Amino acid sequence: AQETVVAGALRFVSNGALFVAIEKGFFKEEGLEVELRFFQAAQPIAVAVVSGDIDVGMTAFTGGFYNLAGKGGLKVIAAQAREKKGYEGNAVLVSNAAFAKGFRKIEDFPGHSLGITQVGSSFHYQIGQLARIKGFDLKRVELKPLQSLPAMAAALKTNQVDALIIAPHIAKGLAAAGDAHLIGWYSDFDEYQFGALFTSPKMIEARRATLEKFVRAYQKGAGEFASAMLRLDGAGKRVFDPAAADPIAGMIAKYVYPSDPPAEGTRKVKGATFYVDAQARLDVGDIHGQVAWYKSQGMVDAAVDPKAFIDLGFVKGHTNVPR
Amino acid sequence: MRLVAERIGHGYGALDVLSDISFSVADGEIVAVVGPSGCGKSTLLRILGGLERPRAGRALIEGTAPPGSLNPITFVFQDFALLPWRTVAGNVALVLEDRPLAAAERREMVAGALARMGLADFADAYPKQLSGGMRQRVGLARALVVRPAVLLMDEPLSALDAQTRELLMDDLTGLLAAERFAGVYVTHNLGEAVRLARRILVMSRRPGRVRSVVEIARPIAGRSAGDAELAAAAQAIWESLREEAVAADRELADG
Amino acid sequence: MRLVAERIGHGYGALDVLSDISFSVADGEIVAVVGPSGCGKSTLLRILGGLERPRAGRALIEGTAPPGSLNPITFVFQDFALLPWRTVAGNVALVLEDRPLAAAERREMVAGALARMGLADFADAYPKQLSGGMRQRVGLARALVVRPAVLLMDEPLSALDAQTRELLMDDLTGLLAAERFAGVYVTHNLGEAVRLARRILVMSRRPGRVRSVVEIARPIAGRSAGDAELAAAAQAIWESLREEAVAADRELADG
Amino acid sequence: MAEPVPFRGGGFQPRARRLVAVATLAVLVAGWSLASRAGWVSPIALPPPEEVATALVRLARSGELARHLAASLSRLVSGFALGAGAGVVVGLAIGLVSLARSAGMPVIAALFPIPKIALLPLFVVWFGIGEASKVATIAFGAFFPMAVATYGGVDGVDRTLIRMAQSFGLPTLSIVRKVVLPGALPAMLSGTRIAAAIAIILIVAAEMIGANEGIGAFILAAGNLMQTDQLVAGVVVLSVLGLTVSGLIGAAESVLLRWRR
Amino acid sequence: MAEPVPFRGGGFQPRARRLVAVATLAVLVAGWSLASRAGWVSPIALPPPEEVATALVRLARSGELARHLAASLSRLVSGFALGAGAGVVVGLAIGLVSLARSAGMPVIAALFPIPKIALLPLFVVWFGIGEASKVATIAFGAFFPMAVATYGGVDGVDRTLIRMAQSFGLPTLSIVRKVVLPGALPAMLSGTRIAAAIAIILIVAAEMIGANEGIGAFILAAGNLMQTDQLVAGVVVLSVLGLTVSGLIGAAESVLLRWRR
Ligand SMILES: Nc1ncnc2c1ncn2[C@@H]1O[C@H](COP(=O)(O)OP(=O)(O)OP(=O)(O)O)[C@@H](O)[C@H]1O
Ligand SMILES: Nc1ncnc2c1ncn2[C@@H]1O[C@H](COP(=O)(O)OP(=O)(O)OP(=O)(O)O)[C@@H](O)[C@H]1O
Ligand SMILES: [Mg+2]
Ligand SMILES: [Mg+2]
Repeated sequence: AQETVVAGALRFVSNGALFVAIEKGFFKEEGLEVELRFFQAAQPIAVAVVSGDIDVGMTAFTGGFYNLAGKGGLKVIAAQAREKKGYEGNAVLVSNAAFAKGFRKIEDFPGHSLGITQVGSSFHYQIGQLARIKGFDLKRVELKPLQSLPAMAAALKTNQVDALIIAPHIAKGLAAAGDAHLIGWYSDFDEYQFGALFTSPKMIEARRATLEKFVRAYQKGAGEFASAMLRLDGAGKRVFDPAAADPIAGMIAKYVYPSDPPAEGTRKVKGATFYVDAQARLDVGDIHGQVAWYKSQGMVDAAVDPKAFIDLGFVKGHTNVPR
Repeated sequence: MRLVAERIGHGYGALDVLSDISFSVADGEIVAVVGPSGCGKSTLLRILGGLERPRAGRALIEGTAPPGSLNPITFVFQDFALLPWRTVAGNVALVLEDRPLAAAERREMVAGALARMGLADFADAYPKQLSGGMRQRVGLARALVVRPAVLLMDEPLSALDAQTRELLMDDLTGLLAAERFAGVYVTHNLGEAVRLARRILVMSRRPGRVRSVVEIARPIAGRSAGDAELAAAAQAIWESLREEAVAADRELADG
Repeated sequence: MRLVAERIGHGYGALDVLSDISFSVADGEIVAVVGPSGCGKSTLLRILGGLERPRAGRALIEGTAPPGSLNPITFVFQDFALLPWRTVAGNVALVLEDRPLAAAERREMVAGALARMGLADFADAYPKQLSGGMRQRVGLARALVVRPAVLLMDEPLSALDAQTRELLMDDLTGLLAAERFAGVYVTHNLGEAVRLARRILVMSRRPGRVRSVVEIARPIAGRSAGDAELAAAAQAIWESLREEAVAADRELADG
Repeated sequence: MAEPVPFRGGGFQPRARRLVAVATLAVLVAGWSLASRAGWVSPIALPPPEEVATALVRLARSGELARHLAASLSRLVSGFALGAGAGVVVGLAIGLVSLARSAGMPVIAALFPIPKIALLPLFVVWFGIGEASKVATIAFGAFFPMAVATYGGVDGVDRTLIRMAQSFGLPTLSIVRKVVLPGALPAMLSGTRIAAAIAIILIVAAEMIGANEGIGAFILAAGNLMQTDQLVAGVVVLSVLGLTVSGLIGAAESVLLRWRR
Repeated sequence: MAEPVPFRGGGFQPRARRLVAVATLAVLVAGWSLASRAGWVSPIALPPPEEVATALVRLARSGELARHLAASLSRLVSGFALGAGAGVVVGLAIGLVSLARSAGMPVIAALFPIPKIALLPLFVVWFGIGEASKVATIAFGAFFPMAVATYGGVDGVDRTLIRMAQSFGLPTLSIVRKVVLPGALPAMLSGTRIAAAIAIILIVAAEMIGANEGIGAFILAAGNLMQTDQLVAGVVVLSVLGLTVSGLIGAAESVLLRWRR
């Protein structure tokens, strides 16, 4: 009989590797039945893993995630998407009004406002890194928590915030419509392990073999995703070979844009693609860096130790592992 | 000044309450109105005082109000109708505040009315601190302060206990004898009616009509609580009312 | 069975309410208690009925309750104390429901009590539909249905208008004369006291003491409303009480 | 020489006329529609009523409305039953027992003013992301007003009625059942009114966590997507739900409290 | 042969003893602490009280508490003043004028049951993401209970007092000022109590959008970061704020309503 694994995720393209693995039947090959649970927000996925409502989850890292993990409730076992030089990821958008007044580059952030979803979100982290890299004081950027991506887009369009750091497909849409100006990609300045596949310590203890099968299948999905969606041309610019990319994008579209016609969904998926490591390896050093930054901001408790909540045993060859 | 009821009739919705009531109250005369529960006594009084418009007939003032009267037709209420958030003095002052009077004159009038009702020591007390008897004395002081010509009194003593009622009755007879107010005195208590009134209007059950009018010639000042002649008059009225009172008592309110 | 008050004293906090009250109520005897407002009459009655524990002294039952009496000491309340959500029959049945009686017997007892108070037609009416007089008749029916030996009545007529009071007084004298209940009858109304009681306990102001006891030897059945001898007795009590009543009236509640 | 007594009564008895009420609502909707059509109000700020109506009709036709309503109602009913039931029990204890009163009142006073949305993250940890946390949110909201109304009602029961029952030797349990409970019923019913209103208000908060179905989830999704026509349609559904529940409680009152006025 | 009359009174007068109240709270906190230390309650589910206390102290020491409180209080005060003020005016109109009653009652009945969180997206469109939308959210929440309490209070003013004033020839304006308003004051004050409670509850919702400062924003951030100690600390602050405001209104009542019991 098939063994069931309950997995929680958002309907985001960044979880594409998981969706591809399901569609391609990689889990079935391992003898697993994956039961997908879709969520509206990232935080509850982590909580659901802690409480045992689901077996594994996939989301972006946040301050809240690290705090939960630090209390011993979570184990990170494989990678989700990442920001990688040369690949589109989150973009920095500036409102028309702010742009007109001279907000043209990252260095101009001080004295302006930035819309984010929530305190401690990945957008919060990314502005922190930009401030560190460009050497300005984060306190001089006024952060406006707006709870949802559409609210952020609406606030930028109406000039109620000066800037956003936001997912590529939304950014390109706003810029193309003339509602805002795109002034740079985050990946131009920094690399960043965006999120992870994680489970609970109890799960590892009780069903380690099952998890190993799950990760194996997931890695296959990541490989398919990477080879089809992340091809670069000679100039280092990403190109989509329709023959390879369209079937994979179509599979993902079924999950991410279920109410759109397939062709439209496929197009949207391609516009929203993030970099995913082909073997789902984590940039472990970056995670340590993230936790350190959150700690420095007082958003993550001092006792949280990344070593304790990353299990390096499921995927071989994680990069950048600190001694 | 005479107060005249001219063929007054009234009702609420389909309910006929008063029918064809005519009588008049002459200067200095007290008319008592008695009748079974719900026969429209209070309604009649409200119509006489201009608080309600009758369906038929009208209430008239004949002659002019005496000079200096601020409110010729003045009510005294069964439940006292004092503002609980005002002191005794404040309650009496209330009815002068919108009159063109100097502050000093107003103060003097209030103090005078309180003194007359034996309330001088209670000027700053709140109603809740007073006994029922004292509260009604405040109601009387408030009525006196506007120098009325006709007092309309709706069971002014019925909310008091028997002993207090006795005490206030003495005050009231003294007052009415001394001041020569005219008055309409509604009551269930035939003893009160025969002690205060020159004429007693006996009403029938609803729709209330005038069943009979009993005259008592003796001056009020000479009447006393234990008077046998008055007791006989009250007894006679009671005999005539009794059956209707029984019927009123056994009436079911719908609901 | 005799009900005996033995040197009863009581108070609330620092307020002394009753002091050293002794008297007894013999079989079939009605004792009236009169006194100025707030002198502790209601408190005394509650102590006699076992609803309050006195600070000093005690209330005693001498002898045994008559056989068949379900509730030897039974109250009749000033404000009737009817459950508004029960019909007339339901209110009377209430006090039998927790007794070991057959349903049929209970129904019969209720019907009998209602019939005796002239309430047979009103069994299914709610209290709000009744006049005050009828409500107190329900209160009396409820008291009768438990076959009491002693009735404790706290101003049972004072919430009624004068005419209804007159009607109920007739019912009550009839009842007490026919059934030979013993009773303690608290009232402000001296007229009621002299018509009903064999002995009248006159109390002083708070803290209430027994000032005097007035005996009226004539049988209740023979007394009537216009009786001159009774009126004189009432008048005498009134003279003795008057000053205290005035003082009670002029008392300020603190607050 | 005779003049009528001057009339000085009347007034201070405003009457609500049904016709004016209907007319007012009609005028408001018409004005809203006009303002939208004339372009005074942008469709983002407030969609025209026709669009809201269209959205509602579409919602009803597609069966989505029924699905969302069913999900929300099942949460409402179970959450309300749990919370209000517990509220009645605790309220009765506080109203009758000194120890419960001393212990319960301060706890209720301290917990009542806490906004339930603030506790959502904890609710998720305590009750998970399934139905339990949603039901618990609603139950928590309904509990406090019900408990407060119940002990208020018990406090308000006429003590002479209780003394009367005692004077006839009724056992304590009978007094509670036959005197205290019916006497507290009016206050408990108005507590029910408030508790139900709060439960409906909390539907949106409860469905913030992991709900795909339900009127609250629908409104939140519409708000996130700035689909204001659907948002307002959802709000209209909640308003109608509120009016319906309040009407039902009114009907229950007029049956259960027949004996009053 | 003489036996005492059996005692059958007493009871049904539970008293709240302050000592038991304090003891209850102490026992609850001690039990909570014990459960945390014994590991029965995971720190994710509920942080131990010591940690909450530490978080509170740190918050107070760093001046953050003052900053957040100041931000929230200014929103609370202005939102409450606007909403409650408008509520009193509308309530008076409904209580006194037939036309206002006919028009106002159905509108209030239809809008009252709408959860304010559901309207947040619209408020943001109408009032932006600055202070205006937060103040408006609170004002909207305070308006309805105040309006309902005010017209309820006006309806409840003893009509014989009004007829008395008329019978002495007082002008209408004087009657409103000297009879109706003081008579409605008790109901208006209990409306104030409810409106203030709702305003405090709405702080969290109001500060969901675009707020960096404020107790609500602080609680939301703590929830996002799963810093449950800070979350509970923020909730404690709101609870204390609620108790304080309720105490202040109680004090105002005992001054303004001296004339009552
Ligand atoms: N505003 C009103 N609306 C409808 N019915 C009324 C109104 N006022 C009085 N009634 C009815 O009119 C009848 C007469 O009432 P009214 O108060 O005048 O009687 P009354 O003789 O004063 O009675 P009582 O002796 O009990 O004081 C009663 O049946 C009463 O229910
Ligand atoms: N439960 C109580 N707690 C405190 N004080 C009380 C209580 N019951 C009565 N009193 C006070 O005790 C005194 C006597 O009250 P009680 O009701 O016995 O007097 P009463 O003679 O029946 O008065 P009335 O003639 O007005 O009915 C009053 O001053 C009253 O305020
Ligand atoms: Mg009347
Ligand atoms: Mg008494």
